[in-house]
Amino acid sequence: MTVRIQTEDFDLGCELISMRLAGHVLKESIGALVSFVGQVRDMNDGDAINTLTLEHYPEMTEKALAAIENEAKTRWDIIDSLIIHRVGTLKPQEQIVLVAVSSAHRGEAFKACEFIMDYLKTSAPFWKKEATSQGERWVEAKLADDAAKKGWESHVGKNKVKS
Amino acid sequence: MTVRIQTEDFDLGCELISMRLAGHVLKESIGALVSFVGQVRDMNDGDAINTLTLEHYPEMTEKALAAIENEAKTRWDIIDSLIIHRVGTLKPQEQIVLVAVSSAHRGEAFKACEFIMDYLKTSAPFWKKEATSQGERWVEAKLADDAAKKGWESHVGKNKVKS
Amino acid sequence: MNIKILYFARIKEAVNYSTEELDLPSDISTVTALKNYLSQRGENWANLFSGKQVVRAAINHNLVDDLATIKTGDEVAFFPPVTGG
Amino acid sequence: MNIKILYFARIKEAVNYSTEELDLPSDISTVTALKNYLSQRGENWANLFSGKQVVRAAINHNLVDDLATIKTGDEVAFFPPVTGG
Repeated sequence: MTVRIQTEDFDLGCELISMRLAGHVLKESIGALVSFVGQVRDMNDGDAINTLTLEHYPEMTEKALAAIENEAKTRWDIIDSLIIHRVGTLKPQEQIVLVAVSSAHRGEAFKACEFIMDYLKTSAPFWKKEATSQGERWVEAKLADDAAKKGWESHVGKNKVKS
Repeated sequence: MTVRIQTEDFDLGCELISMRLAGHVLKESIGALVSFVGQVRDMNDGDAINTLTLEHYPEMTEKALAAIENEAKTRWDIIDSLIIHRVGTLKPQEQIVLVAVSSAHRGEAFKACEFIMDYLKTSAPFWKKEATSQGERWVEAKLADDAAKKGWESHVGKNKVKS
Repeated sequence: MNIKILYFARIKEAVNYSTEELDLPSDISTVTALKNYLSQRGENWANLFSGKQVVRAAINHNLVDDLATIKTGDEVAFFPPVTGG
Repeated sequence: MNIKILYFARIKEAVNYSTEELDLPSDISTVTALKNYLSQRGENWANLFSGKQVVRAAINHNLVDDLATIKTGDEVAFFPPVTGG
């Protein structure tokens, strides 16, 4: 259960090897690792993106992300989770966020990873500003993200997903 | 849409960088990459695992996996997918399988990646034999895997998942 | 009652403040009351809190709704809907 | 009618065959008929196809059910439920 907020890029391969090794050291029998990487798109709403700048609320961000990880751990039998979120100014194709989850069986890791992303999108204090060919603009929150989060409120977790 | 069957290990980090670069070259605006890695557990059904040997039906395997990828591409707006499955004799903590999916938005990639894994588990001609402290034994197919596959039969794909 | 207020993203730009320390009258004890109090500062403030746009609030790093109580020493933050990930 | 048969995993071990070329009587034209035909080879074959365990079949690399038709030149495969991933 780790959270990192950083300006630097991250290496997915290294992070997953660390997660696999940590599981081994702790004698956890990891069978499945699901990971999500979000990257800066080069187009949004029809305009070419030059840069994407991420602002956040430092004292609140780590607390909010740790709370999301804890909620995921309560809902599903996962072994470990990792959230890395970058802040600052990024270019198209750069990585923004990594969420990785390990578990004994795949169903738990898939559900927990998607859950963490859906809650991160709607509960963690990050804001994106795009610099496009049309000028700068704040990215608007999406109704689809609220809907995705709402979908989990009625979702039954432990013992109800495939193993 | 790539399928590889191999005895050698794979490097998740390199594979995802390749997928991101390929998307860029093809002018596809990748925003999300979801990946699954399965690894050999050190315990199964209460016994310590010494090795896991994967047998397959070579002429059928690639065809079956490509058909699963095509079905995923029909159901969801994904940009690319990759399946790497190892065969031969593996030890605990070794990687068995990688499924990676790229898309513009995360919902599609999550669904397609889990779909591919659920179908791979039930439709691709691989068989596992465990060498345990109690001797050798073939791994039994799980009812939970059939149930996971059945779950997709009534699942509505395109335009029905969050973007 | 002394509080600290932080502003983020679009809201920080609208009011041209990122953070301030404030000595509030003691009857300003909810988020709604604080919004009304700040709205008296001028048109940009009044517009911001008029309800035309969504302004989320946090107290001491926890998301709260407008009925939440503010106590002395609290850190209050105002920001638009989040867009990370 | 000439066909090729492949056996995999537990089934390969049970019959001690991995592959064979076979000249089938022309009335053996479905998977069920082939299973019954092979069952005459002895107890281990009869046991295998008795229905006590699930035996899946593929023709020319496509999963099929027991009613599927076999034609000359086909590659038929018998294997247990798959357990990859």
